[in-house]
Amino acid sequence: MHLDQVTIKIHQDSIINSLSLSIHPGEIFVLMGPSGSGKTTLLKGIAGLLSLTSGRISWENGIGTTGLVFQEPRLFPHLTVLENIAFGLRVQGVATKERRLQAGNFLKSLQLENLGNRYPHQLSGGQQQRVSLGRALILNPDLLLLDEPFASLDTSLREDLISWLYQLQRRLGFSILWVTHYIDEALSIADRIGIIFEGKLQQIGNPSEIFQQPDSEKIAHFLSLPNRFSKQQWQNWFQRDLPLPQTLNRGWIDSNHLQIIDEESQLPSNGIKEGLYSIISGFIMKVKPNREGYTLTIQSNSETLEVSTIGWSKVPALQESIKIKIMFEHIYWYSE
Amino acid sequence: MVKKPLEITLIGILTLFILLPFIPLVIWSFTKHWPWPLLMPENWTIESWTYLFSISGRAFEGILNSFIVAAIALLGNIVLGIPAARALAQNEFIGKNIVFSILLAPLFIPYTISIIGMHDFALRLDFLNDYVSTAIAHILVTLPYFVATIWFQYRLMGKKLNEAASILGANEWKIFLWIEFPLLVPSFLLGSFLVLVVSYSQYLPTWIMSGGTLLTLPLVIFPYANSGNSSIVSAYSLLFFAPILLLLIIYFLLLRINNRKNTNESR
Amino acid sequence: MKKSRCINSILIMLILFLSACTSDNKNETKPIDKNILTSDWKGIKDNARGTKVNFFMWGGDEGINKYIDEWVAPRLKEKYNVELKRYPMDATEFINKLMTEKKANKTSGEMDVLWINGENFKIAKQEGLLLGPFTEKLPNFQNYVDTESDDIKYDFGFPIEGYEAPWGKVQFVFAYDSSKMTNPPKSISELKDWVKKNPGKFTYPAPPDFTGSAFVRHVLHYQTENYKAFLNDYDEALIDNEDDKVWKVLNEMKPYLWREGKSYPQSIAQLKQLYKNGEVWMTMGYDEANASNLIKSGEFPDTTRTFVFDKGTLANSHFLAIPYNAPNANGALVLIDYLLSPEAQLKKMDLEYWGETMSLSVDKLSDEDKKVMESIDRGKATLSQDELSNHRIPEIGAEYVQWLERGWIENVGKK
Amino acid sequence: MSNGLNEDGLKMWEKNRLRVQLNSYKGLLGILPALLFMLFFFIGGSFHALCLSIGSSHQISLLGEEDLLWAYKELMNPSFFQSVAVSVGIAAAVAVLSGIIGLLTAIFLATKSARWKWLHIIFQLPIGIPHLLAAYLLIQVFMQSGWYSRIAYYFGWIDKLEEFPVLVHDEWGIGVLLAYMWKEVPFIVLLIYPFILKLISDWRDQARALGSTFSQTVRWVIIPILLPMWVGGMWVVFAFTLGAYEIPALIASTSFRSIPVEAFHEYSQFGLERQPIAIAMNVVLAVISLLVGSLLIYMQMDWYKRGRRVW
Repeated sequence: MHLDQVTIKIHQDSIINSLSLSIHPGEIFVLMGPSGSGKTTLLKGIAGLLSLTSGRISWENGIGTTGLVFQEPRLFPHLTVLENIAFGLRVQGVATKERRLQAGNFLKSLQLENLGNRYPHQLSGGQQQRVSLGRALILNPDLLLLDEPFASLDTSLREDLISWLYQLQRRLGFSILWVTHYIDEALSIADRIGIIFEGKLQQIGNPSEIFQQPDSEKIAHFLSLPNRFSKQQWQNWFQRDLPLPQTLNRGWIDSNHLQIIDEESQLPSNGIKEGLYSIISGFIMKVKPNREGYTLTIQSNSETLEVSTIGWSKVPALQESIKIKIMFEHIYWYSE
Repeated sequence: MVKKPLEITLIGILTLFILLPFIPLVIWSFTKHWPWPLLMPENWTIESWTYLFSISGRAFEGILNSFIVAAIALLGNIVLGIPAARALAQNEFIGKNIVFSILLAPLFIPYTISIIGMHDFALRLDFLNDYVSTAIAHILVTLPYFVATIWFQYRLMGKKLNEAASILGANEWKIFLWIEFPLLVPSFLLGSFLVLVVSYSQYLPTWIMSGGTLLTLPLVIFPYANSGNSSIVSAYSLLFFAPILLLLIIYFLLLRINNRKNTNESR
Repeated sequence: MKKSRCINSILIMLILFLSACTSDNKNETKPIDKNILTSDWKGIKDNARGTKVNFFMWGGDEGINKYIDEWVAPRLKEKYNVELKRYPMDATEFINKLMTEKKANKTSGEMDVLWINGENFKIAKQEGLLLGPFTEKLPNFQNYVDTESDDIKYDFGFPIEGYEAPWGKVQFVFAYDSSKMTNPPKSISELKDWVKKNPGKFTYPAPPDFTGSAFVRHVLHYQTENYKAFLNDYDEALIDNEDDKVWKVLNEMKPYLWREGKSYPQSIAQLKQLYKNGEVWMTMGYDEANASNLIKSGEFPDTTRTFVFDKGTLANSHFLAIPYNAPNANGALVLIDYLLSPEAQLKKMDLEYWGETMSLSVDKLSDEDKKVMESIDRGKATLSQDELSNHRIPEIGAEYVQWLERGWIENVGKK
Repeated sequence: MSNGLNEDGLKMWEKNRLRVQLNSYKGLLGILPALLFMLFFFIGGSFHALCLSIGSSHQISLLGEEDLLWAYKELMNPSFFQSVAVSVGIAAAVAVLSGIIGLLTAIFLATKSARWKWLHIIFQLPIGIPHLLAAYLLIQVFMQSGWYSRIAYYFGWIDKLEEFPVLVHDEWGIGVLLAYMWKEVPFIVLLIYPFILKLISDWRDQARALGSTFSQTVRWVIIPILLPMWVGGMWVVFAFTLGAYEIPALIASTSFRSIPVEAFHEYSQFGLERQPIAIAMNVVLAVISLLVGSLLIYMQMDWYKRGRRVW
């Protein structure tokens, strides 16, 4: 599917500004952006719920079909699960018997075999969302549009559903345009990620590109990348000019790549060629446990850094002085 | 839906169906003689209107009385209806359906029967002021509309805001005044509009409760409705209609003001 | 907590209210002065001074309303210092109201004077809803009313015995548009012929409408040989023998009536409307001056004239009565007496307000009043007094009337 | 010390629990005034009327013995049953027709933008007009010598007023139907418009995303969800039409005998001793309305029992 210079205005306000985008068959494209950036509007525009003010949508095979799933399941309360799933078939004029059969079969792939005669309010949230997905998928859409579909579910259920949907998608081969604000969700499934601000696509790339080379500080900020500092600051720490192109004037480093150096231990000199590094000192402001160990907030002069440690055995103490080693090669550079 | 032009035509016919009967009404009120097939009468006169506002016509007395009764009825509806609607919307209890059906009964059962039975009450309530006893009968007729409208809004609102406010330490009154009432405004306006209008057009209950001595507008008008004097009846009908139009406009204005305030707040 | 207090107080009020309802509240109303019927006229007049009297009457005619509100009320205030308030209400309605009050033993009501006749009077008198014989108290009744004539002694065949005072007399007349027809029919059979020649141009209101019911009685009068028998006590066998003839004539006419007799106007108001719009060429009414009145106000075409049948048309009187629980019986007596004064009656006869025939006896009037009476213009469509009084037939008993009304619905209306 | 805190905490917890209980109890108390009011006046009034229709002191039957149900026995004749059929028929016709037209109108209005707001006001106009005046208004335009007939003459469609179709006082109750529609279509619109508005905003996108046209959305989603409200509204219209006499009394043809008109005649024209008959007729109407209502409620309960929940 190709969007070509699409603009959508609602009450004279431009929500989407001449946006162009292609989604390849079988691809999962994750769209991220702050609230109010026009994600939902774009989905509705693609689904045909909103008319395009200008621009056009084209498909590889002439006319494409879409399915749209919202954050809330929005199941028809007066219809059973089976009837909900068969709704789209009913619209297409499939005969009652035939569509009951199809919907019944489809229930199996949704793992809802026994719930066909239930009413929506008798289902759990995850089940409801699965029905909602099934309702869209039974129509074999070329492109499935998901508007934060699992946002209101708990983490484990969300992960289950994501992997279930991922497998389903790989099997059936439809493409997905997936709006989410969960970074982990995006990373786990996205073939490509797009970042949208104020109705404009800011950056498109595969997940690693997006994280390694955010196009701007705004994107970096949106992705909440840790330890973002200006080139100037880095140069202060390294106390030398860094060999970088002019355009890359900011850098970030993952908290896992910052290494805490114990007072006692000597710098490792085990023969492996060390790259450029810098050691800065500061003291611990805050300690936050995470899955791997602790995340520490370190104050160094006027800057704060985030550092992760591995292992739980040693509990860092607040106000403790500390030294951190920064490897130049682990810094990702981007432009403001 | 149907094809657009057809849709517009049907709505157009319906609109004319509702609107057009008012035109001859206006014409009739300004003429005494208007035989078929004249589209417009030959002679015009304002006699009917002068009669309306003469001592005999009692136009002002009727309007005034109607509004006093309607206002008391509205007050009664507020006092009785809002707590009832609130309780019905926010609580689950045994026999709730029965209670609800009793409150709505006058809507679903022709109330002529009850009004006949009220003849006797009317006498017992003689010590009450005519305005009050009439308003009681009007409350009976209007309460179901009011309760239903308010109830619906309470249902839409849910209990969450309430709980939030109560956790923040607001007492029941404050919850009602600060949280619920502002949200109730649209349905409160609709309910009040219905109460005023329905009360305003009641004949039988007014007649029975006041013994015919409280001359509200319908009591002034109805004797003429069977007199065959088209001109007078038309003039009275228009007079009757004017306050309703006014109320309707006020209702829409208030609604609009309320909406604007809300959208401003949310921005 | 405040809220619960509020609810509590509402509850307490309601309970008080309920208990008040169930307890007897007789002491709330003061019993009226029963001596009124024995006190003398001067005392009555003095007692009435400064009081307010409630006059309950049919309110569908602007002329009559104006007569009461604009002519009678100011003069009553000036002469007797009695305030008059008119309440528009149909007779059946206030009789029903009175009935309920009687059952509840309500000793002080709201109504002082009632405008009634016929069936309603009969019920009121039989059920004890009226104050008592009072007409002989009234100076104007004594001086100007022919107390011995049948239409003063009987109301639809029911003895009056002083329970109501005659306010006016009306006679049934037919009205027609002289620009559309010249020779109006003079009997039921002529009417039948005319109707056949001019299909769709005549109809009558469906009984139990008062006027329609009266029209049916004219058919009875025309068909029966012993009309006089109907003036006496009710005898079902009598009417059982005669009614078929009545239905026969009406059903013969039916196909040639307006709307082929499939439907009738529901009231005299609708018949007048049809006449005004020109759908029918004739109308009728229990008021000989009504046509003139409507010509004057511009509602009827100028060419409208009235006629009576050769064998006559029905005439009756209408009356004023005082309910048993009138809160101001003194005022009521004063008002009734004033309404029976030559001054008020002559004004009533004037087309300016009403135009209706007096209930007073012309012979008893002073010469001056007689002159005034002769000078009154009763309108071009009103027949002369002589022509009217020479073509009068009395009303039959109220039970027969009801019997005919119900019979018409069964035998003519539903067919 | 920690023990004391615990006790305090328990007390707090207990107090809070009590308060919650008290609150819900207090909430229920709010119904009482309205409920007592209705019980006392409406149910009380109806009951009183029922008593009047059963044991009337007026009636001493010809045999000299008190016959409690005489008024009802009097009603047991084919003519009355025919009238019942006519009344129920016209009430049902009015309810269903104004229900359908009102629904379509409400949908139309709900899908139109603010530019059509004035239509709303027009559709609310008849609500405040009493039925008696409404009947009068419609007679003035629809009768054969009425205004529409004059317009038809003016345009040369008819030459004589007899050529104008009989719409008032007609055999089939068309006039009655028209007059009721004039009153009740706006009522239905007023009643269901807010629901329709909400339902459309809730479901239109979802249904469209599944490919359904607007008409399919209305038929398969909006109407089924709206059904309880809509049917309820029609029931209100039915009950009202069943009991009201003004419009048939003015507009119906003489042979078109509906119960409220007959009851009104019995009540006001044929003498006091026949009033119990009038009341009995009204009781019959109330019972019919109640039966229809119970049927509807039963159907809805059944619906819920099968697991649907809409509101």
